Amino acid sequence: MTREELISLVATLVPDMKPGANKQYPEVIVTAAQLHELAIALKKTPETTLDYLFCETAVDRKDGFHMIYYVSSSVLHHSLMIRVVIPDKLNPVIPTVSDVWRAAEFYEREIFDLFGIKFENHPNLKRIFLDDDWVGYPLRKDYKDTFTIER
Amino acid sequence: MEDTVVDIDLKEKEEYIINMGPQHPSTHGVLRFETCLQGETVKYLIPHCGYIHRGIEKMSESLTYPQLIHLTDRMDYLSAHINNEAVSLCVEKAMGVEVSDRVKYIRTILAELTRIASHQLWWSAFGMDLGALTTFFYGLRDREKILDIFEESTGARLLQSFITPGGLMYDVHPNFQKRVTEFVKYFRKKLPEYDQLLTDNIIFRERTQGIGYMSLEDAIEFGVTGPSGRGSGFHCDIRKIEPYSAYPLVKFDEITFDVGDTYHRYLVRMKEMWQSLSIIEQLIDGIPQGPIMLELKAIKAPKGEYYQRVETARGELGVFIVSDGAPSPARIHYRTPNFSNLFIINKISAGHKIADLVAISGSLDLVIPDIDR
Amino acid sequence: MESYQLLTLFITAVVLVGGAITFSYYAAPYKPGIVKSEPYECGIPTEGPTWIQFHVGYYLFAIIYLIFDVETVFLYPWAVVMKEVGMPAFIEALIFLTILGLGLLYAWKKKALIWE
Amino acid sequence: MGIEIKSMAYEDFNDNEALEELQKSGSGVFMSSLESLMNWGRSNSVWPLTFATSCCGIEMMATGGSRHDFARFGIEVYRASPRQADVIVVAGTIVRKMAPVLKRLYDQMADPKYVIAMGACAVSGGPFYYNSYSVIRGVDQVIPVDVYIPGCPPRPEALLYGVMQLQRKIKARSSTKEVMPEPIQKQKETVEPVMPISESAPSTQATPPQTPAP
Repeated sequence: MTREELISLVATLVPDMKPGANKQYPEVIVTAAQLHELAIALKKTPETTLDYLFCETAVDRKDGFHMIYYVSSSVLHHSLMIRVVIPDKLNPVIPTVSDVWRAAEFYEREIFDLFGIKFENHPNLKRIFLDDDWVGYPLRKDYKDTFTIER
Repeated sequence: MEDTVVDIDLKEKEEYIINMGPQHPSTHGVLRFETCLQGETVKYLIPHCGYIHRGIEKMSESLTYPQLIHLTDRMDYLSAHINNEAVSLCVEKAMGVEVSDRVKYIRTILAELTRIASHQLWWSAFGMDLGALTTFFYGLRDREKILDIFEESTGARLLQSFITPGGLMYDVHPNFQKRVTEFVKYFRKKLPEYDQLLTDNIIFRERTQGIGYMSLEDAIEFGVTGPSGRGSGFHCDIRKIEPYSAYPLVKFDEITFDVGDTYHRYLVRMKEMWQSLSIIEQLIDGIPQGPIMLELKAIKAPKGEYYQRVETARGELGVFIVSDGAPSPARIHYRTPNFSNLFIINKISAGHKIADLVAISGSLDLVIPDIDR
Repeated sequence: MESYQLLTLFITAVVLVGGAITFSYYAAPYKPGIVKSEPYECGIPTEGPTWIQFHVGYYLFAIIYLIFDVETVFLYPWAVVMKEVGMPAFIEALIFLTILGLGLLYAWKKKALIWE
Repeated sequence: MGIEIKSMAYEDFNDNEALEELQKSGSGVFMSSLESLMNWGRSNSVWPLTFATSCCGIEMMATGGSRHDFARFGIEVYRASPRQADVIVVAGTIVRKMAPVLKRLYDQMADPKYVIAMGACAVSGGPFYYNSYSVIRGVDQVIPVDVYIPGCPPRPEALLYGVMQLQRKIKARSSTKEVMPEPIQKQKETVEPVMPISESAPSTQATPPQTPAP
């Protein structure tokens, strides 16, 4: 499916979605509440079958955490980028998509480990890289510790 | 009346937890498998990583774009050129510039040479995992030939930092073309030796066939790409899906098998070496002349988000750059192949013996600093 | 003359082995430590007790293998002298083998060879 | 392929004066011929532990390969367990989560034991010295190091030269009588940053969590 068809199809699923500005992949911006059933719908509808989540990451912007999902179809070879903005930086929470794409379980553990974003009903939300008693979330812009030597 | 042996040992059936810990010959680095064993069979397995987490993504936020390549080739050090090529392509895509054909040819030849060198080292380590020490000497003997070519052109054997955003650090050595053709001719005679030594070896087949079955759905669900995913029929070769550099100009086929056991993940890599040799042969004689570095005032990515997918020796590497127009990225995320290839190991090795677990983790070809970044 | 050779052989064996052990006992630097005496498990403190009961099948397989391994060791010297001794040696070997065969049958019947 | 390793006579090897004085001035006790015989034996069969965390491990494997053969210098085989290893070649970056594991491995090695810090990451944190929140800047903060090998990754010949230096160091001191040097615990109170950071107090060096001394 081409870029416009994908965006229009998502528009039918999620009425108040806003198309994004990404030139490379068709981008859709949705809210955290609509994320989960959009994910299920995208995977189930035969025209899209977006069954391969190849990248899920978070970005610490001024207006909040941007959760970015890159999904692609292993059969039809088209991709889609979903963006969710979490304005609340003190206690960021977003529903998990690990039941839709199993790979998300570990991407989300890494995001929780380095950003501190909590994922609702995630099977095993623990730190994946750092020690469990580590204080703070390193990839946040306001992360400070005495161990790092800045240059 | 006669209590058979099987009834006596009801009490001894409980499991115990053994750490195939950070310092273990078969985890190829500092990765800890917390395996719950019952007797010799693995009940379940929890991989713990983070023993080599150096915080490269946080460091990259304070480095300029040309400095990034010195960290990316230390992530997956066995596909150093391909990692640097990924960052360079992403920055060039951000700046909207295009490198000359000469650079594209040289980048693709170096990438395929790196893929062969990486598969050679994987092959020697995989043989040693299963107890065959000879593969170590065969594999490293031929790999030294490639390292000599890298050293002559780029100055370093393993981590070259040669491909930079905007082109190449400097031009290749004058007899680069002669030595690469020499190597290809030499290696075409040596590769059948690898097959005689391991592929047709009945003990090796007994140890790897039917072990660690990974279904196609699992491969897609867990995002297992590269030779490990293609062993189960997952068509994920980025050189075919989103061709970059000189890949549109060459003809090669994507090796996939639908069986999905350890032996077929092994076969994918062996056949990929032949494909890499033919790619190099198609390119090596036609390297065009041209500038090797673009004249750019400053390497700065304009404001926006960019994503570049590249096929490394282990799978799909994605570089995601968020830039505010500053010389250093506001955020950079590396979608590394090993991170996704690792976590399926629990699903495919449950129920196997612990010796099979060593074969399965060897067939996944994990490089641990690529997992932890 | 015969006994002297045996005696010297025996003495040099004892001297060599004893000397090696005592020399290394005195020459090696001995620094015990708490962590050094703990079991080694890839650099991680072990979880739970390390002296745990294994499945009994391992022990049975090992013992049965040992019996027939020692049996073959006995057959080697027998094979060397069998030609000079002739028929009586052959019959003795048969008796020896049948006794051990009975042992195998007993283990088989007791299902010691079945891996659960 | 045109790269020969130039051989070096043993005599003109004394570019490292410190070791020479240590040998001439004697390590406080007359090194009996039995002592030097044992040191000769120990130095020529130093078995390393298979301990490689990142890229330097690949160069260590290449050194073990058939071209830059380690076994010519007595490093016959890589032992998998610290019980049977003499030297621990720290090849790669050590991060804060790995430091207690390395300390435990070092403690569980049988004496006499030696440490080679291979690569810039093990020597001083290497490319990850600045801006990394988890890399230990130098292995000598965790375990006492005998030989430092710079390079990122060091060439196999550099590793061989480092091993030769270790062998000379073993021969120069008697390891039975003298107590092994305690680890150089660099309790760095303040780290003098190369460039003064804007705010006044320089960042104190939080040493990694130490396992309790035995």
